[in-house]
Amino acid sequence: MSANAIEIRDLRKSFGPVDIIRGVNLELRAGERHALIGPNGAGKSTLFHLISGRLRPTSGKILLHGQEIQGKPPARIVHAGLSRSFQITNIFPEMTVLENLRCAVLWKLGHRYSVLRPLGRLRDVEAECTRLLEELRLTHRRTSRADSLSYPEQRALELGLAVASGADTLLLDEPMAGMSHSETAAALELIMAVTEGRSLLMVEHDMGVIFEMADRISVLVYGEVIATGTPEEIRANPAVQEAYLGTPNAEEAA
Amino acid sequence: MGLDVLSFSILNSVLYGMLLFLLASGLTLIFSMMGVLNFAHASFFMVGAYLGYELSKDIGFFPALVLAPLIVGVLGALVERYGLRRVHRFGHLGELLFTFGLAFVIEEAVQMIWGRSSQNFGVPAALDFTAFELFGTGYPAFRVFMLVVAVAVFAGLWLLLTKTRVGLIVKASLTHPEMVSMLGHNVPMVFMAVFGVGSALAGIAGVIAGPVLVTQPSMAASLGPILFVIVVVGGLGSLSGAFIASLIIGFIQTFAVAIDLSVRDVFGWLGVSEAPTFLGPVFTDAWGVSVAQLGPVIPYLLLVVMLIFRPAGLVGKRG
Amino acid sequence: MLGIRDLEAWYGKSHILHGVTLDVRRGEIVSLLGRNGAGRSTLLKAVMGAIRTTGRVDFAGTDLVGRKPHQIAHAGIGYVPESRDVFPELTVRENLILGLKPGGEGRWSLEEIYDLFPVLRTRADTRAGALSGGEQQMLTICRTLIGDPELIMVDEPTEGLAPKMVAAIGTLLERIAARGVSILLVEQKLVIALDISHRVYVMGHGEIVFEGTPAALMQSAEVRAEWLEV
Amino acid sequence: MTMNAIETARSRPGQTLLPATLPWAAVIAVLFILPLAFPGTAMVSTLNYLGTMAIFALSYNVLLGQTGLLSLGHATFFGLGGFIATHALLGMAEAGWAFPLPLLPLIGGLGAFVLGIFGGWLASGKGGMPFAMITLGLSELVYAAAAIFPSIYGSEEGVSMDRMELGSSFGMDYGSATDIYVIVAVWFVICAAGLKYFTTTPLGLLANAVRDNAERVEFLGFSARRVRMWTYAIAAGVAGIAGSLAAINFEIITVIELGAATSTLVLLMTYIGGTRVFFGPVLGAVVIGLMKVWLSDLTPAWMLYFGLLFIFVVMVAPGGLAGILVGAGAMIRAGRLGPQLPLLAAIGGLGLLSLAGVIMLIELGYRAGLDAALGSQIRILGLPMDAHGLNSWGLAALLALGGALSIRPLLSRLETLQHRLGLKGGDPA
Amino acid sequence: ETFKFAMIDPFSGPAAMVTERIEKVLRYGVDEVNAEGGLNGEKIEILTFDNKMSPQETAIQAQKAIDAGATILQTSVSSSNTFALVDFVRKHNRRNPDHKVIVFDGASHDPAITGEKCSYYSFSWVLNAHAKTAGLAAYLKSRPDITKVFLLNAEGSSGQTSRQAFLDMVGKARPDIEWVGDDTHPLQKITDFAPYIAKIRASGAQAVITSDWGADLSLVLKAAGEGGLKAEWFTFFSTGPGAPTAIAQAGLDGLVYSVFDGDPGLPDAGLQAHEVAFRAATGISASPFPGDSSALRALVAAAQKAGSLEVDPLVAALEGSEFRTIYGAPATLRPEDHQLLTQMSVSKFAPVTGAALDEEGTGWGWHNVAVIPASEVTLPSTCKMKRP
Ligand SMILES: Nc1ncnc2c1ncn2[C@@H]1O[C@H](COP(=O)(O)OP(=O)(O)OP(=O)(O)O)[C@@H](O)[C@H]1O
Ligand SMILES: Nc1ncnc2c1ncn2[C@@H]1O[C@H](COP(=O)(O)OP(=O)(O)OP(=O)(O)O)[C@@H](O)[C@H]1O
Ligand SMILES: [Mg+2]
Ligand SMILES: [Mg+2]
Repeated sequence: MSANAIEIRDLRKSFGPVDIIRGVNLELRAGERHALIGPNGAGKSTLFHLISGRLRPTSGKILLHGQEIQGKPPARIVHAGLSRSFQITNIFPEMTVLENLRCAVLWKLGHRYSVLRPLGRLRDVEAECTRLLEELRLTHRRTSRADSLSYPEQRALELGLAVASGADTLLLDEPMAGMSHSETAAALELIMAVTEGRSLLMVEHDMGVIFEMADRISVLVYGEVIATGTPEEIRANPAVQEAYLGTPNAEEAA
Repeated sequence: MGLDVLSFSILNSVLYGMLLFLLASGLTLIFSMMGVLNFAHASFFMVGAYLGYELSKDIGFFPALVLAPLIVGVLGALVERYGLRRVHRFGHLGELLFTFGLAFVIEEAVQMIWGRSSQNFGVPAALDFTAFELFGTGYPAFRVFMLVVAVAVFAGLWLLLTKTRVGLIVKASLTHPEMVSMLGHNVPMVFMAVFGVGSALAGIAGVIAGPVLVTQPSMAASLGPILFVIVVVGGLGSLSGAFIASLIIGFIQTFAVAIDLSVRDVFGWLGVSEAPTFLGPVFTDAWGVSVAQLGPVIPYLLLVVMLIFRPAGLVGKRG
Repeated sequence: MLGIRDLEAWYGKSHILHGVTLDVRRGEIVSLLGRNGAGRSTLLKAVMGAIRTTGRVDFAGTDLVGRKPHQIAHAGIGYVPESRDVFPELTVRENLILGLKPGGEGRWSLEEIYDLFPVLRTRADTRAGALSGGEQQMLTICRTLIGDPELIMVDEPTEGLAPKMVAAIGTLLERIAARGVSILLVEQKLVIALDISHRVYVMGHGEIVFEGTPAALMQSAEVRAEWLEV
Repeated sequence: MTMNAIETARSRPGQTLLPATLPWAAVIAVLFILPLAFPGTAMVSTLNYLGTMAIFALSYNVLLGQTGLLSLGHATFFGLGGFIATHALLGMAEAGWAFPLPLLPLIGGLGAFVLGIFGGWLASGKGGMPFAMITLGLSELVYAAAAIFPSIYGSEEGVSMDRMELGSSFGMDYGSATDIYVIVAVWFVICAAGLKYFTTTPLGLLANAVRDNAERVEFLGFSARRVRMWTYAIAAGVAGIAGSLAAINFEIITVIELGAATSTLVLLMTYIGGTRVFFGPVLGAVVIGLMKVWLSDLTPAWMLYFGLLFIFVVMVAPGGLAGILVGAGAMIRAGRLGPQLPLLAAIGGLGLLSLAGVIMLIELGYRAGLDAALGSQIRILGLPMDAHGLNSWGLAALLALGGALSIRPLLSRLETLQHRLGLKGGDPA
Repeated sequence: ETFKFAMIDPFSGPAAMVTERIEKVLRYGVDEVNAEGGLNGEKIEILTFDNKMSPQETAIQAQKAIDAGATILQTSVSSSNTFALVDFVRKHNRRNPDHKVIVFDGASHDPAITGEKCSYYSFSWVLNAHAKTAGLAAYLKSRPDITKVFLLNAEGSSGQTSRQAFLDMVGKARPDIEWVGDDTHPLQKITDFAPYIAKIRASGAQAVITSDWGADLSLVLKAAGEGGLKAEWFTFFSTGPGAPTAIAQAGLDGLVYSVFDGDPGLPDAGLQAHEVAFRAATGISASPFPGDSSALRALVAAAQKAGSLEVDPLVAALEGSEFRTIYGAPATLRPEDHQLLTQMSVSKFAPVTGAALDEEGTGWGWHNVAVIPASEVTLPSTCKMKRP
């Protein structure tokens, strides 16, 4: 097993004539929390789509624990140990919170498409779901329909679906989007807790959050990674300031 | 196949294709814009034919060709206003099922009013002549008229869709009706108008087809499914796709008849002259199947193959 | 320009706004601040006629309460919602065209819009649903602008934007106001709002709890502590 | 918070709140009582018909309700199951094998299941409209194949059999409709229990997940296509059982049973019954089935009533009949029905008057138009009327319109009341 | 107490058009019988059951009819329903020997009903496709001018049985005929027959023989007129509803022949009187549906002869009964297979003048060109009947 959870080599993606991802090289080390920042439209979400199999790359390689996964369907990539959350909430709205989570844990517990036993009898599923509900602080909402949850609760569930699949590598796309300050703080705490011991790649615009959680940061601009480094290095990088932060103290404005 | 059969078949293909297009145009309009798979479309077509028949007795064919579609259009608009609009919020399934029920009701209502027998709806005298001669046989002017109307409808719709914003408004309203109205568009009005125009197109097709086909209560049911094939194969919501698909289906159905070929012939060329007996009568059954018999099936085969390999359809750009 | 008097509004059976009174004058940028759930977005929707409302909304001499959203839009009010309500199946250009009023282009031409956000020009024929989050935000603003409203109500326009872009939006709003368009801004990012606003309102639990200049708000620490999260 | 309230405000008839075993006990009790309560061979064979249709509708709801798939060709498997069972019976009878008749649906069901895997594999690449259209196309193809292979499908007249040819078993010779009733009832309980069980399994849950958000399922490690394919096959298998039972009951199976009309019928039954309550489709099958078999005796306009009922349900009760029942049940339990009763009774009464008016209009219309030859005098709902009389038409129109118009203010009062009682969400705008 | 006669036919859907007419003919006949005292003094009561054109539904409705006390179950529209009913009653009578019932086949003409599927309790009251083809073959012997013939038939057993019969029997009677075409088309699915007409014209056919009926027949004739095809049409069902309108509209003056048990063009005073009275009462022609009247006439005679209305004596009396059809022709019911035997008529459709009978208000009517005696259309029985 390689020391890198994800390794991206010269990845490219174009939509028709437009090149969106233009030779990205990126390493996510095993066990690190890595933030991906960049201006709007830089291609952060697109990069996530490429890694997670929602889109096929035009060229280049993506290695997950040394195994090539580029161009594979999403389900295969999940099996290989990577899972993700979405920028726009993407849960099962008409099902209860518990059912949402049950779906998410089925694969890793080996039950898959089974019809052999009813879910109620699958002890391992129940135990795992109970643990997750606890962790996500959603126990009191376990029988509520997902679309009746408040926005932060839905985001927590979104995160829960990504975490529940048991993957050791997680991609989170703006998990705090649309939250207030206090909600953001709570969400950050939650993310820190549930990603303990896993490799994490996360997109976020909130600099406060990023500098608090990230071990390393990569900056994506116009489809290229222009810098990777510790938060301090990135903050000090003039190219990053120019392309992303604007004025050096703009982050305080955020 | 002789040159005469070939040229007649081509003519017939085009004309039949155009008839199908006349019918499919309204369906495409409604389907592409409102996302409503209107199972009652063929019923509006039938109402058009009956009204055309009834009105042309009193006011003549050409006034009826204008008036009948108008009435059908108003009927369609009313259906949208008092029926579909309420169902809209339950999603597309609700709308589809609503039109399902509507088709039942219209078919019964037509029988209640006009009875179950076919109506004596003939070609109007003004168009009852031979347009031109081909290999010694005349070609009826009414069919040529049909072609002209179909092309005019195509052009008109095309203008409507490309030169106005109606299409955009409706498409956007499918997912974000409130946002569209907050941009200043009267969404309910537009929906009603679109459904009305779509129905009116079915009405035109009815008045035109009434004299050619037989005006009877089963005329809706016999044309309904093939229209869906056209709309899907053409590419959901694409007018030019529907136009091409109509022609293709016209050609398939005409040439399937013109080509005299059966399974037996094909195997005959391969030197197999008798049906193999080891699978019992199944082979003997298949032995006699001719291309003409397969004609009506080919569109469905096309439909399935298309959906499996190219779900966006012939001209559909957005999968 | 816009005068809201004693506005009450409901979502179904829940009563959200309890008598809001607020004014926006011509060419003025007015910010509406408050915590999450205070009811700011609800106020904008109430003005647009999207929910059940009582009270008065005077705009250019007429009362808008009870009118349909499209009539309100025609009266000259533009609205940029907080969720990115682009029309995902239409292209960027088609989205913009839908913003046009029947009279055609007004203060803002298509070209000018593209100049404001050049990325929209390069993506003109892309499905709006495929745009990045930030680009969708820009598109939503532009779609409203091109309809040439007299008053534009913007709900959290900087949400999900990169820091550099946030500053750009502030500048844009000032440019819009400079053309005589009034702006009612709902914003979470206090610095931007205070920076560009002429006046601010603070809302709490469906009522206006503070009204004044940005400077006055900066001075009133209690208001900020009680009604804003900073 | 999204602005497109229209998309999200879908019907939400809640899960049934009854204790889980109660409906089952009720079902089994009813199955016992029915044949005793309704003697007469025609009634029993109607019950047999309703039972098979109920199984068929339950199987359809695996697709429509549980997986969110609109199939326009489900009858294909109903019919194919019937043909497989029929040919199996004919073959075994000829070979002189002893095979207990009640187990015959096993063969039809298994055959349909295998065909369902194949069909599902073809059809389930996508959900939504493409799925609906593929199923339409596939079923038309199978239907058309019938004309090409008369030795399998037996032309228009179908294939008939004599169910007694397999001999007696379980102490029955299967000559009488009552024997068949026993078979149908047992299979009904088996299928219902099996499908109910299915909803509790991992695959059943995944089916729900695919209905809600097929894309997300892929990112949890599952293939939405496989989920669709297996549910499709299961639905096909149960439909095959229902088709076999129909073949046994009628001793004849024809291509009509696998045509579009039958597919439509099961769709109507399922939807009218209600897709979100497990036994909803059964209710739909019984109501529609009875209408189909018995209403045609009472009025020539039964198809029209059929269409109107359907439109009515789609417009006012998208949760179906079961949705209404469940809603009413919840209200009663919450003690909220009491205050509404007077209004509801008034609305119901006026509704009945209006309905009577509509029925009169329709019947008069048929007499004046289509059935004019039967004379203009007609008894409608016990009243003597005249299809050419102004009075009759006036009365009918008065009832229909008057009823409908006077209901409207009551409906809005009901709505206000429900608001007050806190029963209604959603804003009236 | 009445004698219950159940009519099990499609009363809804497209085929209801035919049922509707058959019902009128039947009710008219029953009223006549009842006016003259009914069956041995007992009135006949008609019960109607809608089988929705489905064989399965036919079985349900048959059961309902039996529960309602019907003695005779009649079905007319479509041979598939008739087969289903014959089968159902065969099993029913075996399983319920105390409650036997009789099946009347009022109009379907598949030879199998009195051939391989024949049953002691079933009776066919019209000439079947083989007999009609024999009539056609006999007529064509008098038309040596026709040598190039095109066959056009629908898929399915009814069309294909006829097609085979044309090839065999007409081929044998007229070995000089050249089959210039032999097309099978889908049943009730074609909306535009123009391609077929083009093909027929290209084949140089002088005549087309078709067993098509209903909408198919109307559409194909309309297309022929529109395409200016001058070939002659030999049909079984052009007296049926809709076809006369289509022929007149298509302007196929004298080109369409009806080869059938009879038609209003026959020069028989009784027939003319019956038609006039019937049309005055119901607005339609009685001639396309002779089965009901024949069945009733035979029934009245059989009831008298048997002196009972019980099933077994009635069946015994119906066997071999002799009566006159509405066309005024003598007819018998052959005991071996319960098949009606009578003469046939060939007529062509053309404008009529004066007081003559026109069809469907077109101003056109039937002109008889030949009467084929029963002897020429009587084929040997192939039935192996199980008698109780
Ligand atoms: N299907 C597509 N066709 C054309 N262009 C596309 C498509 N999908 C994405 N793009 C373009 O690719 C660019 C990158 O988009 P992406 O969503 O990855 O940005 P992002 O970095 O996530 O931005 P944000 O921070 O605003 O979410 C955008 O300019 C977008 O318009
Ligand atoms: N569709 C709805 N139905 C019912 N209640 C709603 C709905 N939308 C919002 N609310 C409630 O109305 C209140 C005010 O919401 P509003 O969206 O106006 O707040 P806001 O001040 O804009 O806050 P935010 O920062 O979250 O956008 C909140 O309590 C919210 O829960
Ligand atoms: Mg993004
Ligand atoms: Mg808000």
